[in-house]
Amino acid sequence: MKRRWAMVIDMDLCTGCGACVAACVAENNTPTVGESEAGKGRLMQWIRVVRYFRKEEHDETRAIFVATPCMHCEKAPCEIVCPVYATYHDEDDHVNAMVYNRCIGTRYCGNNCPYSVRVFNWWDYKREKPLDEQLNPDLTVRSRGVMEKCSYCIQRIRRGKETALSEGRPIRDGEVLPACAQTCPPGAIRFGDLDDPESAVSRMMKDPRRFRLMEHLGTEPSTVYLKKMRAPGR
Amino acid sequence: MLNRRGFLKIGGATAFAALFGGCERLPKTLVPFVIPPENYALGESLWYASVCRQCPAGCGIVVRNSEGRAKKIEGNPLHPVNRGKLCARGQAGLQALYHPERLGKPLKLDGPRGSGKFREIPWEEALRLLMTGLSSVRAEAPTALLMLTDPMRGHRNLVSARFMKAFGSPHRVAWDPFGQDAHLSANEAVYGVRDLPEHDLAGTRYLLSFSGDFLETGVSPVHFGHAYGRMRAARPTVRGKFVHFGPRLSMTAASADAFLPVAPGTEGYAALGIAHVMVREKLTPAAAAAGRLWNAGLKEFTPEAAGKKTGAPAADIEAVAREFGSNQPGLAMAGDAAASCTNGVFNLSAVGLLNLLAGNVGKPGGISFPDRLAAFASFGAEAKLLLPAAESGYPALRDAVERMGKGAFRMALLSGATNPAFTLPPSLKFEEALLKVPTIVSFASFLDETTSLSDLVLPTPTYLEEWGDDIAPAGHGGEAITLGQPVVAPFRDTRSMPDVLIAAAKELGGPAAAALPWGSFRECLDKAYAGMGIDLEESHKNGGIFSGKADAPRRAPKEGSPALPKAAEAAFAGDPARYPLVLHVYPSSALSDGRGANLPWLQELPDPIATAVWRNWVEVGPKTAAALGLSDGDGVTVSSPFGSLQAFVFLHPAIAEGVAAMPLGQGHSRYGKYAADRGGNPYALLPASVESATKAPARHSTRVSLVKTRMKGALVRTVHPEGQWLYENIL
Amino acid sequence: MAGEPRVVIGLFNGVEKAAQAAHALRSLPLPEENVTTISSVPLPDGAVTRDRRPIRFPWIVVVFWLAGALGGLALTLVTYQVYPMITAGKPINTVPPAIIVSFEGGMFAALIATLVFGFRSIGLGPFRSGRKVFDRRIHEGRIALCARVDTGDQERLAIDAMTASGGEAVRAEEGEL
Amino acid sequence: MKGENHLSRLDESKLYDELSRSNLPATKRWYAGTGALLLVVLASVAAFVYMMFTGLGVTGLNRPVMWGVMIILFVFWVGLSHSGTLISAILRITRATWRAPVLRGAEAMTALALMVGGLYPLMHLGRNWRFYYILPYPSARQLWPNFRSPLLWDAVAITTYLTGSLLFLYFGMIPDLAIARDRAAGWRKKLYTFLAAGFRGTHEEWRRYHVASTLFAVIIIPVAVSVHSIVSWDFAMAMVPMWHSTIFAPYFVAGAIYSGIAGVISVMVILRKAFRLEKVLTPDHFDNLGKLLLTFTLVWGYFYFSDYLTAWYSRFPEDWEVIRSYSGHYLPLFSLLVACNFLIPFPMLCLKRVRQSIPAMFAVSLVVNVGMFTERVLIVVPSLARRNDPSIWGSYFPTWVEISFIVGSIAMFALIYVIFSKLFPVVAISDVKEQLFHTTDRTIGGANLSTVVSGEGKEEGRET
Repeated sequence: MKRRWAMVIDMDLCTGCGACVAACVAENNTPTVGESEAGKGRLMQWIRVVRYFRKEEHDETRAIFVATPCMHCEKAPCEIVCPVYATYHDEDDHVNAMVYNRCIGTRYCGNNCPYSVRVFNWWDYKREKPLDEQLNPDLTVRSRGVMEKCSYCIQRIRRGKETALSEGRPIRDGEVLPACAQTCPPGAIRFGDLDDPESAVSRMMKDPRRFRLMEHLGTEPSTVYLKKMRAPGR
Repeated sequence: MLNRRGFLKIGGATAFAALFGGCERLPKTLVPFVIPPENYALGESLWYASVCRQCPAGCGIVVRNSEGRAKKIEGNPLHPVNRGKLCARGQAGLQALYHPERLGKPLKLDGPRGSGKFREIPWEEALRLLMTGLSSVRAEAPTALLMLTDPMRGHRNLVSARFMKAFGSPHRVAWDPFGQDAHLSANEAVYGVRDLPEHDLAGTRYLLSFSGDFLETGVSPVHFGHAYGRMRAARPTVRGKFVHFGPRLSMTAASADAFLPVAPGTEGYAALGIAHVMVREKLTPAAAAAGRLWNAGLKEFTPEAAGKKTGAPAADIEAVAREFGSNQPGLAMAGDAAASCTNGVFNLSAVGLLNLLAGNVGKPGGISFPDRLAAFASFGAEAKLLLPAAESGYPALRDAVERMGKGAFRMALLSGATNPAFTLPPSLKFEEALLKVPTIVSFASFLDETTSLSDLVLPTPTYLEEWGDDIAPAGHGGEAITLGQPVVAPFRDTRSMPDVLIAAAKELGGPAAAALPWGSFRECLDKAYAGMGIDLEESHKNGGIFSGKADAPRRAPKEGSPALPKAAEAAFAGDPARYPLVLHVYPSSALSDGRGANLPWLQELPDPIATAVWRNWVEVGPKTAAALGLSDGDGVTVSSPFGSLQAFVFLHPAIAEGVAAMPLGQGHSRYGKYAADRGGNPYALLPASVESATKAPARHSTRVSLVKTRMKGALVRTVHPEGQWLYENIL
Repeated sequence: MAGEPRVVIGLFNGVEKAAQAAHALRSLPLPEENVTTISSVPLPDGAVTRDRRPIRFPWIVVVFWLAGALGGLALTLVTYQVYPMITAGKPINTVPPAIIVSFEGGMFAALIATLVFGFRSIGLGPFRSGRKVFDRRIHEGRIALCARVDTGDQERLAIDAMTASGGEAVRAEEGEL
Repeated sequence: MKGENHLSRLDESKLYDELSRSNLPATKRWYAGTGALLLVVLASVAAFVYMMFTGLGVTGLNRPVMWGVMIILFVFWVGLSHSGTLISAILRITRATWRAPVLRGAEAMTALALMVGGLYPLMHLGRNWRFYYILPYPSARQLWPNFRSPLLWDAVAITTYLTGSLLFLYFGMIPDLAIARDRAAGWRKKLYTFLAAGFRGTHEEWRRYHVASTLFAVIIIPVAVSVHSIVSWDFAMAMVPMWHSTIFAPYFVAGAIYSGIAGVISVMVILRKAFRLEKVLTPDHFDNLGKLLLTFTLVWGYFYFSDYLTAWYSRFPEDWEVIRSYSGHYLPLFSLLVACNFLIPFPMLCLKRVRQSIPAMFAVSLVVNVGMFTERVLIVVPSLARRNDPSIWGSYFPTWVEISFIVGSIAMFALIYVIFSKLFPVVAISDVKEQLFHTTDRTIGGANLSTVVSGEGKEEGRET
């Protein structure tokens, strides 16, 4: 049963609170790296909420929050360059899957991703006891030398598939949500199956405000954004 | 010629080749390990509903427990406050549960008083020490017992209150650095109700916020975050407009359609400027009341006067006022920065006046005051204890500090995350006063600045391991009681504070034993809710008792007679010559008042605006920085008349000129490895001055000076300072 | 003298003397392919002797180059049919990378073939058969002229011709050219 | 004696002794030098093992800039190895009269630089103990390499090129090995006998040997060009700004030859000094090499300018940001590049006085190689540091581990070159002899010149 998972991020609702970042770190066993490593640009969070400044009329500076998870592109630049097929396009979920134990760490996919959403395990990040009690059993803890990225919480998608399968029904819209979409207070992050025409995601795809990051590069990302609006008048 | 050995060798080789080549089934497809094959079943896990105590908002949570370990916290979909959503601090609760520095055994002081050196002792010895202290104080002078905690509610508060009353000591102080005293007294002056209102953000069409960072901290960030989402997108044809007045472009202001920078403490004048235009343009439904107000002095607060006072352009104030007047139902809210000035009540009353003039009190999309007491009639006189106490408790705390100074107390019971030794201004000399109390007992899960001053520390479970109930301060419009339950078996050998108090009361005997007649705190809860005629098991499964229907918005008594609040100027300590900039301190979105500083996930969460991690910073506007010769990332010494610290400059392009802003939360000295040396503590810069009417702490009441100094290291920011302006590159 | 082939070898000091000796040997008559020179410097063809045998191993190298190219093509295109990978319908066996890999494969095979068949045609290493005649003094700048003789009198005639043309250390040895 | 070739004037054995002075038994000084180099190499190997066990965090690499010194070293050393083959192959095919003494040194540099360069793609892997996942062998792990990835083209190309250059080096050495075999004793004799594979120098052998070595030269040139275009395609295939351009293949090949010639000049100067080859490696050779270097300064400058011009002119936002960083954050590196690659070498190489003086040529060649190293740094680092998403811009500075790799790579190259020159003659003796054999004196009017015979003998030679 084929599905095409897609994520819609409504930048008009996104307040930049970072709840998605914390939820993703909790769900996907992401290590925390400390100040010196963060200073070297080695944060390990899979989704980053980027705050851009922009000068607008009345020379007022506005902040724009761009939550950037993995785009799960249809024509993913990272898939073709990996020499060992550690990252490839999954057939029945149409997500860009990452096979950790095949990765040998050439980091070419990290370089080739225009969105720079791939992070690399520079060290064997040890979690001080008993913080490791919290590790999620549904997915691996990556060793050093392996690339990792947002996987649309593939373990939650699998769990959703299994429950739907055992109850003999298709997956309901909104039943399978990655950790960020589930916890986003204003509901800016929506997730769903593009093949299902009634799903919220398909509807939002038709919204005129729809745009994709770096669409000119032709990667056809599955993570789509809705433009931030500006009320008329002052 | 082939000899026997050669034959055997060749025979063996061919056999092996056959084995290897022939019979291995050709792999049909390569299945990656990320998506394990179908027959690989995922482990089953249980979900327990409980209440989040990472901040006083009281959201409902469900926690995934797999093999007896808590794995993930998510919002409880049934809970009216957060409707299945949760903020970053809520998610980080797991790190508090499994924190390496959690206290496992009771600690007894093992060095000079206040040194923070302890040694572990068994529970029996600890309780014996507690009991000898309590019984001796009870015998000689019961009033010499002080209980200093953070604001408690629900039956936890009831047990503590009964214990203290039965013990015979009136001194029970609840300290909350972000108390809502100014809100309460302003609401009383404007609406006639001394309570926190319900803001129907989702239903409003025009939202005016005066320094109210309700999306990041404030009363209930997740509730307002969710409501903000519904205000923008829930209604097909309506998209609520949001205008923010405030000293700096905060995370909340960034989501506004228009941000108008105003000098700190002048929000009231902006509000009156708007009121002036609304009355002049006859955009207020109650014309008569508006006329009376006009003559009572509103006519002087022209937009131009307000513009000069606040720094916001007069034309903008006029335009916003006209839009606010014509887009009803509108809603005006004020936040912590407006409330914690010396003229806090004036600012909030002026903002409240806008709601009255717009006639949105008791209407959907406006403001209303639910009768919270009605739901707890069955608890009789003590129902008040269950409700969230919004006061900051600052006057009572100052009084208690004076008494401690004079040695009036013989024993102090400390508890809670608000950590007064860290969050109080230094001029109060809280530490010296506390150390004059002969025996200090702390109930805590971590050693922080206040707990390390004590003589005996009794480890308490985190909120994920104890029973409890909670009433959220805002967001449920009616009676919604959240029930907390342990989601994992207690992780350390700990006892919750109510259990200890109940055991102590039983041992003290007499009226104390009578006041707390239960075997344990859980029994107290079960008895309290047994009478409510509900299936407690089912409620625990749902995470609370939710009536499901928020009662209709209620009108306020003083609606008819809007009175002009007495204008007052915000006073700032320090002469402007030596201290040119006004200090604006705000709770950081990840660490709030400082309680989250020992959680690595929160320390590494980039701040929404400054995108800095693991350190605090001082924000200055471009013109001010140029005037002081500072550039982005320089090290400066921030000094106020009361203290000084070092921090890195973050060049904030959208901040009122002449303002230096700093996030609170960093600067801990004794709060564990993750919170140590993360920058200076801004609380140490603050004066002990108070809000004129309510005597609440006035944080925005000092001036600072910035002097460039050489500092080691740099501020780690996740967004490149040059690249942050090139948003177009990713389109 | 049946059995071991015999070779007459003589050392000459200059190319001219060697050329005269070779001419003398040819007029004995000794067939051209029986006469050759051993020198530390490659002499132009026809200066002393002429090598008539055609050199064919470059064509074998071309054949191997083709085989290598096809091998590379197979490595990239054919293996995916035998060893299927799931890539959600994305094309795995794209042509340009296959061309690159087959070019490299072809070149690899050509290089190896050049060495192997170069050795074979020169008769070096594993392809060396029988005892080859040799004289260490060619490294002092002398040129050794060798002639394979079948009968005893041919041998005598060759020795006389060589000594006549100024050869030194002229002698007959057993071995091959 | 008119018409007498130059070879006959010399005593060939004395010529052999003079040219194979490097094969003399190792002196104490030689052991000391090699020991020192070995120590430096071991230090960098230790740094590598430390990096392997603790993780790549010890290097300066970070999120936007995921490739750093190791990839730069890879491109640098593979670039350095290019000139060897290309110079010796082209000179061999075009029969340049001055080629003989330079050939062996250049070919040796190719094979050895490639060995050093070939290490780095394996060292920069995050999990280098799993490098064999790249090899296409059927395994229970159900792995198969993805041949669309340029890294695999790298692997294939470098194996081909390494075998090719080793065979080319070995095949070129066979006549010398034959001479060495007949003069050496002890273990060297056994070694050379085995390696010379029975080469004697009969007329047939020489003709077939000549055909085979020409064939090698013909094959190795496209392989060399393909290897460095594939190395450039590692970058050109990526969607990184300023990488994704069509000119990268020829530009890298030109850069490789440029850096290679400079390398050859430096090595030749050192060999001339170390083994006192003044008579063989005359200033004229350096003059010719200098002219070659001059041409490739211009070729490289041309390619660099056209790459820069197209990106600058089109103002494509992503590329423009990288160019802006050249004049901003990376200005010192950029000015070093322009100075070392063009402003210094071009004017100096135009002067015959410079080209003739050995120390000046040595200085110019070192400057060029420093410039080319900076050029590789400026290709890899700014494009990654100023990526498409401006928020993630970063910067990169190598740590001590990576500095030890740089020093280690130079020491490793020097070490294996020293060992090579101890085992085998570093001057192609038979080529020099052939060269001398073909040159005779000739007087044209009053001028006394030396001429070189060219071409094959005609059919109708006069019958003496």
